Amino acid sequence: MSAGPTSGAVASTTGAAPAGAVLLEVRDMTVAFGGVTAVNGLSFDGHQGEVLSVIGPNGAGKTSAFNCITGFYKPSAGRVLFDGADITGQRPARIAGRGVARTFQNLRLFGELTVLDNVRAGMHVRLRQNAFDAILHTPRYHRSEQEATDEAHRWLDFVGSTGDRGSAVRNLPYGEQRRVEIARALAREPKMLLLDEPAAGLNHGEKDQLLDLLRRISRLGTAVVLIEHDMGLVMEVSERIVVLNYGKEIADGTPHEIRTNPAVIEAYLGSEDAEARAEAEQVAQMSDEEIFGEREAQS
Amino acid sequence: MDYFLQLVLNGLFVGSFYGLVALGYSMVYGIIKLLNFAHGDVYMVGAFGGYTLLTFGAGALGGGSLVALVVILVVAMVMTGTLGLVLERIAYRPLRGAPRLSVLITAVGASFALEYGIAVAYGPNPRVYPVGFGNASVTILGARLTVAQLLMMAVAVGLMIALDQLVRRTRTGRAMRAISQDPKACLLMGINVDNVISRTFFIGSALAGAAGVMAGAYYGKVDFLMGFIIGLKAFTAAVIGGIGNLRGAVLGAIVLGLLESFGTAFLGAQWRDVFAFAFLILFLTVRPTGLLGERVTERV
Amino acid sequence: MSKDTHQSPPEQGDSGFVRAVEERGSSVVAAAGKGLTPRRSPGPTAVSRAISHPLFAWAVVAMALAMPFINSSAYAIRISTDALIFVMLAVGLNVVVGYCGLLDLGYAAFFAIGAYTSGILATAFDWHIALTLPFVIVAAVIGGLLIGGPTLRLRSDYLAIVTLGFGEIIRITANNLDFTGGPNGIFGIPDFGSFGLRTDIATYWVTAAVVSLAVLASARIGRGRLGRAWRFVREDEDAAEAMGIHTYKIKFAAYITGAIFGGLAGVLFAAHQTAISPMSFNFLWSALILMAVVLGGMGSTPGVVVGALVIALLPELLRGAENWRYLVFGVLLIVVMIFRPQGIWPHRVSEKQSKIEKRRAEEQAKAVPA
Amino acid sequence: GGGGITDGGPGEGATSGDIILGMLTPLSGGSAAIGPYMRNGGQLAVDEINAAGGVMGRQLKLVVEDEACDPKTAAAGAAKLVTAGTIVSVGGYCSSATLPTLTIFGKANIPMIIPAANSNDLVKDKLPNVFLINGTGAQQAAAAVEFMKSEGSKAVALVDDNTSYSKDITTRTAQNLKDDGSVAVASQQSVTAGESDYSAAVTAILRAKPDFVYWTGYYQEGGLLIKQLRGAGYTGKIMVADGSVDKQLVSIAGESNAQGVFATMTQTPQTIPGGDQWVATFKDKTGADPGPYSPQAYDAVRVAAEALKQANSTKGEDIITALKAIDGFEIFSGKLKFTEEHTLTEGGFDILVVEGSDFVLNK
Amino acid sequence: MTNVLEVEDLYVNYGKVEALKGLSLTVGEAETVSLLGNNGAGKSTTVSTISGVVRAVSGRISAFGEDITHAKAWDLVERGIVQVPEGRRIFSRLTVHENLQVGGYTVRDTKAIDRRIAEVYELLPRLAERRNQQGGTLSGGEQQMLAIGRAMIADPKILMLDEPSMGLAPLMVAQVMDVVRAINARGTAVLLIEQNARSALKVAKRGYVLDSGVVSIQGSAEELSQDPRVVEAYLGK
Ligand SMILES: Nc1ncnc2c1ncn2[C@@H]1O[C@H](COP(=O)(O)OP(=O)(O)OP(=O)(O)O)[C@@H](O)[C@H]1O
Ligand SMILES: Nc1ncnc2c1ncn2[C@@H]1O[C@H](COP(=O)(O)OP(=O)(O)OP(=O)(O)O)[C@@H](O)[C@H]1O
Ligand SMILES: [Mg+2]
Ligand SMILES: [Mg+2]
Repeated sequence: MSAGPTSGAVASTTGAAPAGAVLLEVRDMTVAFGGVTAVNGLSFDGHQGEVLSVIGPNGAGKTSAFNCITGFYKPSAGRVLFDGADITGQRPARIAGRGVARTFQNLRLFGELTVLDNVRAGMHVRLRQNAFDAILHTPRYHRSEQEATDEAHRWLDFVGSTGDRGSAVRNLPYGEQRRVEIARALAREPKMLLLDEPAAGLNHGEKDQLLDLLRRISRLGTAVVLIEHDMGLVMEVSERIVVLNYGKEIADGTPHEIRTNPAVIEAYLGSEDAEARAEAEQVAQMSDEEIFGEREAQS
Repeated sequence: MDYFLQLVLNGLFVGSFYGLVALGYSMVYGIIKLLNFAHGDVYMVGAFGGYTLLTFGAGALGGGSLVALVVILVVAMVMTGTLGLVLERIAYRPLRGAPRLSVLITAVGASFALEYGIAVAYGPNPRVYPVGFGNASVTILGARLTVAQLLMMAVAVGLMIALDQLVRRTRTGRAMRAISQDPKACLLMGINVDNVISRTFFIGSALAGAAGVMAGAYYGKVDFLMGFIIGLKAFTAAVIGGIGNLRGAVLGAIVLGLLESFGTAFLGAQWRDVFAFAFLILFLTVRPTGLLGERVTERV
Repeated sequence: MSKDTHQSPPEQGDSGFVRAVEERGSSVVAAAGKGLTPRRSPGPTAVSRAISHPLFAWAVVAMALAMPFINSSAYAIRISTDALIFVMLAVGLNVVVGYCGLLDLGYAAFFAIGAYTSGILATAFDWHIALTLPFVIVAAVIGGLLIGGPTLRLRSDYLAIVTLGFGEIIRITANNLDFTGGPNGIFGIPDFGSFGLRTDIATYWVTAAVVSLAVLASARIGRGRLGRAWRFVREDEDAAEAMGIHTYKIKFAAYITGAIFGGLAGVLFAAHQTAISPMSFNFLWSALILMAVVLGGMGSTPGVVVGALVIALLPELLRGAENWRYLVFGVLLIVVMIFRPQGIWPHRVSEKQSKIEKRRAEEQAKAVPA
Repeated sequence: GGGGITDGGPGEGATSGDIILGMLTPLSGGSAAIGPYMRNGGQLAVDEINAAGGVMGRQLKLVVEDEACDPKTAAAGAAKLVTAGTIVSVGGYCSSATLPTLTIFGKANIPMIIPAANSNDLVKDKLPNVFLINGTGAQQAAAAVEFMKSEGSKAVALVDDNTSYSKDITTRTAQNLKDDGSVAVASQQSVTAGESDYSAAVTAILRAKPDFVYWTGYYQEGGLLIKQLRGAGYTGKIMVADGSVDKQLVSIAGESNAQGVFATMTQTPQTIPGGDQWVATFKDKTGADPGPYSPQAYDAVRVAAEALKQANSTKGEDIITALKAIDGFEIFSGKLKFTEEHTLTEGGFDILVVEGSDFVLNK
Repeated sequence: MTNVLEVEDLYVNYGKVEALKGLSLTVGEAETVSLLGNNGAGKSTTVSTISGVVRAVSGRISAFGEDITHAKAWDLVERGIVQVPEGRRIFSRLTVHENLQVGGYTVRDTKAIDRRIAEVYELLPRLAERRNQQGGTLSGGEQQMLAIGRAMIADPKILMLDEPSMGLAPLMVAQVMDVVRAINARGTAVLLIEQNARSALKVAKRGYVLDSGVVSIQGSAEELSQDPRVVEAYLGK
């Protein structure tokens, strides 16, 4: 049952696999905190093997939506279905057990534990081993421990983590930690992976690597839902984009549709003052180049 | 006499007395999350300080008059406050950044050191305060309460209000709360973290000292282990009230006092603490952050 | 760095312990106003390598068993037995506090449950004390369920007070009830038998054997799947949940495991003391056990063993000092902690690079054909 | 003591050199105050006996170990005394701390003459080596009930501090009163030692409207209880048990409050005629006042010496036989003769009363 | 023009890790300087060392002509050197408003504090909406805004921002950069750490590129945005 990515999976430039059947259904989900309504009657679908991006202004409700889907918040209204089953309001562990894995907007690694242990966390539910095996050091114990270690290494290789895997994860540079967190989530072998701003704090080069990683993940057949503010990345990697504002969906479509959608420019990419528009165009334009692969330095 | 009312009054008095100690405990606890097991012993040292001053210094202040008592109260507060500073400096500060529980060890260590330091200095026999409050008492609807008790309740409530204002309104108070959440960020706000923490210890310990002197004068007997139980009660009260919340601390203390009073009445004194703790456990299971501890939806 | 990106306030999601850990993580950054360049983490010296070698553990066990041949005086045997029982308590609590990060201030309760259950069964129905073991385990587990059930959801500080309360309730109840012998407790409890030896030495060997096994067991659970889960929960409950780990069940497992260890230690205690009374299970005991764990180094089995030996033997060695005894004890505690803030023998976060490389190699080898 | 890991028993005792008497007594912890009192009492006796030529031509030596009123510490202390080669144990203060030491001394067949601890549980198992020379709870309870009746009290409130010593007396008193029937038990309370505020208990007591309150704990709490009882307006009679018989009780309660407080107490030099002579020597030899259990400790040593003399041997069995045989040996509580279960035939309890700043015999 | 901040030959270690290996930089009066570099290059370490939170092994830091290498962190704020830390470090149990008030801890004049808070609400209206919400419950972006606003209350002479655009929506990035300009326009010198080199170099007058603990490239914003290495690494091929 050797899990983990088939080693040697490398980036290819051809587009990701075509979207499959519906995997995640969010139906008019609402989350309110006292006065604030973070998510307001939100509905959208996520398909098998699809890369779906959720974008929107700060405070639009993206993370809250994630927290509802993964069970960290209880939606005050609406339903969430995953793989046909209603998972509304179930505790995070159960939802994760069904094959939903996530990363957090603010890294939530087990700082004091080794990189390997962090990744092993993802495999916890799959390991066939109990306390008595551990106490008596049964063959079963040794086997599962070994599998765990091997698999952890494979996932770390997969995300291209190079740091020392035997020491506390908190001593790694930020970018490395981001990778480890993704490896941990992948080790869960999820049907769907939710990533909350994985590119935050990465520089250009690292974003390219992330892009490649995302493609390889979706090639594994894992559906990816991505929250990101980096338009370059979003436009390039996603097959579909959902745009939120004030907890409501204001647009849903292909990158190209979204990029040219006035409502989105208005609310997100920006259009108030010249400065912002320039900025927005920068972004839009930059994404174009990257998508159509034009190679041309610009200042 | 009105039995029920008497029980309430007993509870209120004992509670507000616990409150005096719990206040200081809660302050320190609130700011550095330290289970300060030495707090009760600072209270004990305060009581002995007062005793020493009264026996040897009282002459200068015109005998064991109540005036003398007040003067001595202040002196004792300064003494214990300073003791708090010293404790923080040698036993707690060096462990900033160490696992939180490490400080628990030094706290217990300090507690032992203080208790048996006094035991060595004064001998294990209890000492008797040369002055005390009289038995003068008022009768409220058939239940009696001595003037001294009224006095101490007033002091407890007064102090609670004062400190609460300090923590909520003032700049220092905000700093205290900020430190309890992220000392490092506080440095970047220009807050002299050490200094604020020291001040907190001073106030907290001074309060304990005051309570100690009052206990000595009111109950008449002081001994080197008198701080242990009251320390636990203060901790309990602080937690019921909601950690780091001063109003909560006093409220919690009063609840505890009432619980004990009624527990004794209904189940007999030997079941008192069982009653109190059992209630506490049930209470916390339905109100997991204490009486006034704010609940915040987690943010992930 | 993660040290900086830990947003959700410790007071909310995470146990206070996580805060501790978080603070430690960045203890390199000055909290005291004056920055400090971080002291380098102690690299593996010859000594530390020697003592971290598995054989070392067995050497210690062997020494423990050989003790009576070194000094067989009644006194030496007696305090060594006491110390070993204390070690058992410490490793038990280490599961709860060290591995799982649950602050338990009432651990003596389980100690008491174990001691009383076996004490009563052995005296009232004069059973052989060994026969009481299964009942002790059941009793301990029930105790754990009763108190853990409703309260393990609480945050560490509230959990602390609840466990403290539980400890007091057990003690006072034992003190007030008749079938527990009231304040005098249970006396005339039989020992394990003398096997033709001096009884105290026989008791010592039984204790030593049981405790060694207990230490081994706790160390191994800590390294296995369950042990890892405990650490995950300790470090970050949300993240653990997100990985499909039912944190509540995991905490429960830790608490119950601790309870069982405590209960068994209670049996040893009862057999050794022959008389047990409530005052042997007061809050101070719970505090001392906790101190053994922290002093030794939370989550580190060898550390906790050392810590327990120190806490158990130091006051005994200072016995002559009368009231100075605890004065000195207290001061020593402070001094030790100041010089070893992480504990005498802290848990080292690292997997042997050599091992890793080896596995990597094998891994690569396997990978190629695939 | 005890070489070798197989049985064959330590405690045979050396046949030359000092004869070691071991004393367990609280020197640290909450009851630490008592330790010095007992040690001084024992030492005084040892010195006197040695001055008079010792026993069997050998000198006595008193070895004191801390008991801290904690079972574990006590047990360790006992083991240490065994290892030190103790011949007779003359200590034991807290009953629950003394219980675990019984088997330890027993296995080393060392006779125990227990001066202070007096719970009947100590002799319940009829261990051959255990002797109590302090009046038992039963005897004290009997004396107390006797007096309550003679005072013509109708409703009695019993208050203990939840320790074995104290609870033992209250439960037995309550039992005797029930059996007797002429006096009602109005209320029975247990307070927690070490606290300061007993208002809850006081309120409960007053509610029961007793005309007689019997406190069976120690003086620290006793003083406070009396003070708070009087403070709350209780005017009836108050009596305390021997654990509270100490000047300090009066000063804690306050002289005015303590006047007329009775006490059940085994006869001690402070009370028996001519005793002041002993007190004087005690003062000038030890440089300290005798306190609770000084006389009993003094007696324990003398009884031990007597038994050794009669046995003319340091073997445990011989000493035990000698102890059983003792008849009419003068100790403060009267002529010594052990009952079947090795307790005093005559508890020798008197009633004392507070006059001025101290207890005196109640006429 | 005079330099308000001078860093000379700075060395910093974390245990074994050598984070800074002889870094030098200067910030002129009322100048905006940006600091670029890969993850782990040492940018955060640099600002943390300047603001006295991390201690240098060797080297010299001076501000306004005085040596501040060994000054206490809190004291530096008094002197007007303020840092917006990486990862925001909001006081999660304090309300937005209280967070801002704490930001003005060193300001004795409460009037001034209220005035500046008002300004911040002006500049970042979302904070005004959330003024009574607990900091910890803000969205990532909102927290970032709060962190910046909080620093402004102290009215810094030198403001150091560690990746202020992290987690901000494009529109917000533009706004924040405007805020930075505004602050700078008031005569505050700014040291700006950015991953988003494009916008950073728009705001900044000069820039440094850090590479594993040392300055590898430096120059005016124009020069840098032309420099092929910079373009390659930070602006996108
Ligand atoms: N626990 C909470 N209590 C109160 N308000 C909350 C809570 N959690 C989120 N909010 C509010 O709900 C809104 C949505 O927050 P959320 O984190 O989902 O935004 P977001 O889309 O992730 O923004 P960003 O891109 O900045 O991360 C925010 O305005 C936030 O203030
Ligand atoms: N607390 C720490 N313990 C150990 N090493 C650390 C610590 N903090 C930083 N480092 C190391 O110091 C080096 C510089 O870190 P720094 O955070 O300054 O880089 P940075 O340029 O800010 O990177 P980023 O863009 O990710 O913020 C990195 O190699 C990092 O691993
Ligand atoms: Mg978000
Ligand atoms: Mg950085």
